[in-house]
Amino acid sequence: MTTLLEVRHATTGYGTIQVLWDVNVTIPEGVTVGLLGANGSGKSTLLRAVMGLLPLWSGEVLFDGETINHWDPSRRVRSSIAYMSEKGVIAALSVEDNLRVGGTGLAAREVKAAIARTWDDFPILRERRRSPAGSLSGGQRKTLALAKALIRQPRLLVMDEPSAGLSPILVHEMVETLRRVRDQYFVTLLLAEQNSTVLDVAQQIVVLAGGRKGFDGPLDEFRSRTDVAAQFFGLSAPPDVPSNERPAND
Amino acid sequence: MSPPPDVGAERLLEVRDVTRVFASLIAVANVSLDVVAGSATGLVGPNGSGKTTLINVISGVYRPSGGTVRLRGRDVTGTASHRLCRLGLNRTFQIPHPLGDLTVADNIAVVRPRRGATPRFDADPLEFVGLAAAAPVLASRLTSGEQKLLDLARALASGPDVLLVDELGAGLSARELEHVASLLVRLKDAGLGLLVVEHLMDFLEQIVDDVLVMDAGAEIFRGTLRGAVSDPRVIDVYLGGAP
Amino acid sequence: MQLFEYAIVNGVLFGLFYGFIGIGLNLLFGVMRLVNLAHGDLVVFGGYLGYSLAVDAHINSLWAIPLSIPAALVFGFLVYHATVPRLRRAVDTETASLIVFFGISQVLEALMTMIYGANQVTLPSPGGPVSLFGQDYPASVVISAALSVPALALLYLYLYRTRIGLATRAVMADEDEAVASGVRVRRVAVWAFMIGVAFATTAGTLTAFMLGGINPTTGSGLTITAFTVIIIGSLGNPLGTVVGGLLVGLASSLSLTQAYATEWTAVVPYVLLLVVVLVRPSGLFGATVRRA
Amino acid sequence: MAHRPYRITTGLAALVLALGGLATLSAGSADAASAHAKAGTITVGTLYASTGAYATSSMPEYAGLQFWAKQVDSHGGMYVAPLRRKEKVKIVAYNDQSDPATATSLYDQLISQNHVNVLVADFGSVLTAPAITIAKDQKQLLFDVTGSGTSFFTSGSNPYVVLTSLPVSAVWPKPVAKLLIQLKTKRVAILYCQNDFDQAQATAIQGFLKAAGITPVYFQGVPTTQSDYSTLVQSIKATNPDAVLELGYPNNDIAFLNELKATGTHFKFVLTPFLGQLPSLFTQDVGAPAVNYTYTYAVPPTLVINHVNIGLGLTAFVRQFAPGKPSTVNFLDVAGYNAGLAVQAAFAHATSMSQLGIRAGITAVNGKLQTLEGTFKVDNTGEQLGELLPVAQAVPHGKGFALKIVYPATPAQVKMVNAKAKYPAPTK
Amino acid sequence: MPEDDATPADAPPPPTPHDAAGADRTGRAAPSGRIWGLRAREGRWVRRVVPVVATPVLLFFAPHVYNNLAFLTTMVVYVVLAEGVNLLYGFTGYLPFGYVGFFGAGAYGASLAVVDWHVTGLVALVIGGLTAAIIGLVVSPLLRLSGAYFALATLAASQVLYYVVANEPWTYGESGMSLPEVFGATETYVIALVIMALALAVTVAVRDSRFGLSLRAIRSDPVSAAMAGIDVVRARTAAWFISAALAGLAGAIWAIMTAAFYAENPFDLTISVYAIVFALFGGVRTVLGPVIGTVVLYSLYQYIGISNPQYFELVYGLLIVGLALFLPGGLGSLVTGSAARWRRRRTRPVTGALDGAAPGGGTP
Repeated sequence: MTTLLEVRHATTGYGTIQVLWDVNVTIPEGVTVGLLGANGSGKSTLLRAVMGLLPLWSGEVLFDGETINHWDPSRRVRSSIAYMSEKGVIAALSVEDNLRVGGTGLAAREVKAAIARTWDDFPILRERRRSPAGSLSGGQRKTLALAKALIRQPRLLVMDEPSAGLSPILVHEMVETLRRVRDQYFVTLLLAEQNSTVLDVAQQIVVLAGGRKGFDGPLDEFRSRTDVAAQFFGLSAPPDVPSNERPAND
Repeated sequence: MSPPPDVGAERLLEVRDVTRVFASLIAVANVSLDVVAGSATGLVGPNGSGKTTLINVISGVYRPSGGTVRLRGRDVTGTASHRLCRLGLNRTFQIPHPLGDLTVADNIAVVRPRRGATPRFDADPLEFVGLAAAAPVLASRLTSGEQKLLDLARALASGPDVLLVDELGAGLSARELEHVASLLVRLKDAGLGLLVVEHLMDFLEQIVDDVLVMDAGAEIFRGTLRGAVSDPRVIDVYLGGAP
Repeated sequence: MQLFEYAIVNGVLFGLFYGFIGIGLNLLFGVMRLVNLAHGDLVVFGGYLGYSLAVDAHINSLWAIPLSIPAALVFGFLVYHATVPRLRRAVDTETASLIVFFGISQVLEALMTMIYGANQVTLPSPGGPVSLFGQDYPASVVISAALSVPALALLYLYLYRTRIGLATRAVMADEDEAVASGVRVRRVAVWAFMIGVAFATTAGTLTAFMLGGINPTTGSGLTITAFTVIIIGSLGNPLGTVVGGLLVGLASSLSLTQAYATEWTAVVPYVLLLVVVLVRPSGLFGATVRRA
Repeated sequence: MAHRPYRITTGLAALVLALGGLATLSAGSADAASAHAKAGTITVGTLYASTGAYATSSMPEYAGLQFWAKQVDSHGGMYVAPLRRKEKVKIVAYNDQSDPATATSLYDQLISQNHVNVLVADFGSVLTAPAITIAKDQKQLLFDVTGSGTSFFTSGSNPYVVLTSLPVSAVWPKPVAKLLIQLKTKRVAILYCQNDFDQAQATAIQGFLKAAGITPVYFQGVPTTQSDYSTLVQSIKATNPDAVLELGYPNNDIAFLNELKATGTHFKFVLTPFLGQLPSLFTQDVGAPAVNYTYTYAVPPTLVINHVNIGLGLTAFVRQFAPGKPSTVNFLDVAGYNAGLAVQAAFAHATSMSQLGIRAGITAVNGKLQTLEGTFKVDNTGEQLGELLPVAQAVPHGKGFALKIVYPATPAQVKMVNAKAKYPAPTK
Repeated sequence: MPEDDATPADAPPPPTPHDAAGADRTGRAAPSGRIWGLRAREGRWVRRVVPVVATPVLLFFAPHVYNNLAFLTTMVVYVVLAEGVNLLYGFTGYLPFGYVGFFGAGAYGASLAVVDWHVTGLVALVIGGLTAAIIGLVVSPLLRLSGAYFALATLAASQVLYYVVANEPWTYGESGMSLPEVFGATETYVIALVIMALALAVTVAVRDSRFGLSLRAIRSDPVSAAMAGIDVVRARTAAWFISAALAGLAGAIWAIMTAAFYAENPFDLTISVYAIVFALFGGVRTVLGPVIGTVVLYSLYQYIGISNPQYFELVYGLLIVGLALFLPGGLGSLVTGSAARWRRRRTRPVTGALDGAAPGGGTP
C-alpha cells in the first residue's frame, strides 16, 4: 500500500494560540481514516493545515511523497485533494453553480460530464438544481457538499464533520453514502468526526485530544480497547502532556 | 425541572417553555428548566441540538420567540445582557471571548460589579482561577485554555448568582479538566446555581446533580447523568448507536 | 402629465447611467471589501480620454470607450499589485483601503490638473434631440443611457455566463468556501479589480455628456453618488446597483418637477440612502444584515 | 492598568521635532519674503487658484494683475505720493487651490510673513470672504477684485475694503429688469443657483419686476452643483414664459444653453450672466449657433471703453495684453488689470504709507477715475457703484456671434455698436 | 445555524503569528518598577498631565517661531477634530466620514448665536458645542450600522445637514455668514488652544477611566463587554456625543476666526477626510498620536502648498498612500510597535494556572 498523504510533526494554531502539538498522521492510499476527537481537539485545524488553509508553524505535509507545504489551497484542490468543509456549500449560489464552482479549473466538457454523473449519483440534487443551496435541508446540503467535493474525482477527500447537524437516521444514510462513494469513485477518505457512528466507514482511526494524537490504529483495535473509546468520549483522560508550553517559534 | 436537591433551596432561575426560531429553523422548542442555589444542572445533547442557543436566550444575547425566563422570581425575558449581568446572571463562552486588546487585569477591572445584593462568592476571581500571575499580560496572548479560565474569572467578577457554563471543558487536557471541575464544584458549594453545557460525561459527572438532554431543540430526557447514559433514547440520538 | 412623463423617462435615462457608474465600485467592494474612493476620479480620467480623442485626434469621443479598456486593465493590474495584497493583510481592510484610495484619488486629480488644466471641458454633442414617447431628449443623454445598458449586460454575462464570473460570485458569496473549493481568489480579485477600473473609465465619456462637462474635481462628487447608489442597492450585489441607480435617477428627476423641491434635488440621494440604511441596513437587495 | 510613560516622552520629542519643522518652514518663507520685500519696492500680495472650482476665473484675473505690474515697471515703477518717487512693484502670490481654508492661512501668511503693502483678493466671493475678515482684523487694506458677497459691505463703515470691479449683485441687474419691462414681457421665468451671487441677482430682479406689476411665473433655486437641466427646462417650458433668466455660474449657464440646444427648445428671451464675461468659453462649449440671440451683461472687452484717465484704454489693453490673439482676452483679465489700476491710483494720492493713508488715496480720486471699466466710484463701505453693466444680445456675426448692447442706449464715451433687441428671438 | 459547537476554525480569523500589521495588537505587558527614573505612580501622573498641559504650552509659543495665526489656529482646530476622530474610531471602531457635519453644526450654532442673539463669544462657543451634540442625538440611530455603511451614512447625513443650512434663509444659507469681530486673532488662538487642551484632557480621561476601559472592551468584543455589565449602546452613544461636542467646539472657534463664510466651507467633506487622515497618520488610541499627525501633515500641507503648489496634491496623495500601506498603525506605531516587539521578546507569561499545581487562593 502506497502512502498517499503524510503529516509530519504538524504544529500550528491561530494567532498566538497553539492548537496542534507535533501531530503525525499517515494515510495509505485506499484506506479510509477517521479522525476522532471532541470539540476543540484540533481536528478541523489539522484538516485546514492539510488543505493549506492554515499555514503550519512547523512540520510538513506530503502528498504522494512530495512536500506540498508551499502549495496554496487551490493548487492542492486542483492536485486531487478535495475538501469538504463543515459548511460545505455556498448558500447564495444555486445547486448547479455550487457543483460548477467545485469544478473550477477543469475543462468545460469535463465539468459538464461530472455534473451529469452527479445527477445520476445524487438524484435529489437534480431535482433542486436551480434552487439556492441555502434553501436545501441539512441532509441535502451535506449531499451537495459531498457531490461538490467529488466533482473533480479526487484521489483524497478530506471531510470535516460530514455528519454534523444531521439526525441519527441521516447519519446512517451518510455512512452508506460514504461507503458507496468510496467504492464508486476509488477515493481515499480522511474524515474528522465526533460522531462515532461514522466510524463504521473507517478502516483506521486516529484520535486527537487536546491538539495531540492519542490512539492511532485499525478500527477493530479501537473497538476492542475500551480505554480508547473512553478517550474519545472524554469519559477519562487522554494520555496527558503538559499543555502550557508556548509555541516554539513565538 | 427535576426535584431540587434540598427542599426549600432557593430557586434562582426559572426557564419556562422557551422557544427560539431562526428563519424557519426551530433551534429551541418549549424547553423548561430550573436552576437552584448550590446545585449544578448539566445540559447535554449532540451538536446542533440547541444547547448554546438556549444559553444565548437565557443570557440575553437572543430574544426568545416564546416563553419566559425568571431570575430570582423577576421576569427577565428578553432583558439585555448587561442588565442580566448586573442582576446576577453571567456566563462563559464555548469559544472563549477574551477582550484581546486589554490586559488580563483589565479584563476583570472592566466588569461592573453587582450593586446591592451580597455576592455568593467574592474571592479575587483571577486568583481563584489561577491567572493572577498573568494579570499584566494582554488577554490575546493567553492559550485557549487560559482564555477559558479568563472567561470564567470575568463572569465571576460580576458576582453572579447564576452562572451559565458553555462547554468550558472542550479542548482541555485531563489535568486541566480536573482543575476546572474542582473550580466549578467550589462555586456550587459557595451557593451559586450552575447550568453546565458539556459533551464530556465524566467531567459532568464530577459537577452536576442532574442533567437535561436535548435533541433537535427539544428536551428528550431529564434526570441523573447515570440515568441518561443508560437511557436508550439518549444513547440513540446522542451517541448515535455507540461503538 | 406630460411633464411627469418627461421626468420619468429622464429619470430612467439617468438611472441607467448611475447604475453604470456604481457597478464597477460595487464589484470591488463585493469581491475584496475595498472602498475605492478614487472611483469617481477614474471615471473622470476616462472622460478626459474621450475629450482628448475628440479635441486632439478629432475622432468621435465615444471611441474612448473601447480604447480606454486596455489602458484601464493595465492600470488596474498595476494598482492592484501595488496596494491590494497589503490591504488584504491589514487588520481592518475597509478602513485601510479607504485611506489608500483617498490618496490615489488625490494623485489622480493632480495628474489630471497637470495634463488638462483646471477648466471645465465639454464634449461636442453627438447629435440633435432624440424623440422618445413623443418628447425630445438630448442625444447625449439618450446615447449615454443606451450605452449603459449593454455595459451592464456585459457585466451580467461575465458574472453569470463565464467560469471566472462564477468564481467571482462564489468569492463574493463566501470567500472561505470558495477557497476550499479550489477557486484562485487572487486571480478572481485581480480580474474584478481590473474590470471595476475599466467600468469606471468607460463610464467616463458618458459622464462628460451627462453632466455637461467635467473638470478634475468632478470625481469626488461622482464617488459619493456611486456609493449612494450601491448602498441603496446593497453593497456586493451588482444587480441591486442597477435598481439603486434607477431609484436615485427617478427620485432626483421627479423632485425637479415639484416647485417646492427643486432646491432640494441634491439632497434626494442622501435622504434615500439614510432611509434605506436605517430601515433595511443591508440595502434593498442585501442578504446579510450588517449591524454593529 | 499598564503604565507607559515612555510614550509621552517620545511623543513630546516628536512634537518638538514637528515644531522644529515649523521653524524651518518659517525660515524658508522668511527668505522668500525678504527676497520680495526689498527696499524700494511696493509689494502687492495676492492669491490665485491654479486648480479647483475657481481656477477658470482666478487665473485670468491673476494674469491681468501681473500684466499691470509689468506695465508699471516698464515705465520705471508707479508714483508713490508719500515717498515722492516712483517705486517698482513686486507681486507676491500664493496658490490657494480654490480652498477657502488654505486661502485664510495664505492671506495671513502674506501679511504676517511677507509684510506686503496691500492685499489683492482672489476671484469671487468664496475666496474673498476669508480676506475680508483678515483685512478687518489686521487693519490691512484689501482690494477686492470680484468678490461682491452681500455680507462683505453691510457691516457699517469699513475703510479696509475696496471693490474694484462690478457693482454688487443687488444693484447690478437693474438694466435687465428695465429691458424686460420695456419689451412688455408679462410671463418671466427665473431659475437661479443657490449661491450668494445668483440669489442676490434673482431677488433684486424679482423686486424690480414686482414694482412694475410683474410677478414671475417661475422662480426656483437649484443647487450650484446642478448639471442636469432637462427636467427643469421642461418645467419652465410648461409655464409658457415670455422671458427666461438663468442666473448661474459659467458651468450652469453652459449646461442650460446646451440643454436648450440638445432638446431644440426655443424661448423668446433667454439671459445668462456669464456669456458676456467668457464669450470664447461659450463658443467652445456651446457653439455660436446655439448662443445666438441670448442676452447677457455687457462687460469689457465686449464693452469698449477707451476714454480713460489712468492706464490703458480697452483697445490698447487688448492689443498689448494678448498681441495677435484679441479674442482670448476676457473680462477677468480686465478686472485683474483694473484692480492694479486702483492700487496705482491709491498710491499716487496716498497721504502716508500707513494703510489708512493709502485708503485716503482712493477717497481722493473717488468718482473721478475713468478706467477701461468705466467710472470708479465706491461708497464708504467699499462697495462699487460706478461701473456700467448694460444688457447685450448675441447676434450672428460671420461664423460666430457678436455682442450688441441693447439696453440702455450707450453713453457717449463708450465706443460700441448699439442695436435694438431682437425680440422675440428668431428660431435658429 | 446557531453557534453550537463550533470548532476554533470557525472563530474570527485572528492575525497569523507573524503578521506585521497585527504586531501592535499583541504583547502589551506593563513594565513595572522604575522607568526612566519615575515610579509607576509618578509615571501615571506624568502620563495624564503632561500631554494636556505641555502640548498647548508648546504650541502657545509657536507664533514666536512662525507668526501665521490663521495657519496655527486652523492647525489647532484640526488637532481637536483629529482627537474627536480618535475618540470615535480609536476607542469604538466607528469611522465617521461625515464628521464634518458636527463641525459645521458647531460653526453655524455659534455664528447664529452671535448674529441673532448677540451672545458673548464664550457663550457662543458653548452653544456651538451643544448644537453639534444635539445633531449627534438626532443622527445617533446611525450607530446601529457598522463599517463602510456607517462611514457613508454619516457622510450622507452631513450632506443633508449642509443642504438644509445652505438653503434656509434663517441660517443665512445663501447670503453667507458674516460675524462681527468676537475675539482678536491672538485671543482666538489662545481659546483654540484651550479647546485643544480640553480635547486632550477628554482623551486622557477616556483612555484612563473605567468608561474608556468599557469602550475598549466593546471594541474588542461587544458580547463579552455586555456580559461584563457594560451597556454597549449607551457607552457608544456617550462617546459619540463627546466626539460630536468636541467637533462642535472646533467648528465654533473656526467660525469666529473666519468670520465670513458660506455653508460650503464648514461643511466641506475634505475637513472630515483630513481629520481622519491626520488621526490615523499619527496613530489612534494614543493621546499624542493625533496631535503629532496633525502638526506634521498640516505643516507639510502648508509647506508644499506654498512652495510646490503644482505638485501639492500629487505629493500629498503619494504620501498618504505610502503611509497607509507601509505604516498602517500610524507614526505612533513606530514607537509603540518597537516597544511591543521588545516586550514580546522579554515576556513569556506562563501562569501555571492550568498545571493544577497552585489553584490560587480565595475561599468561597
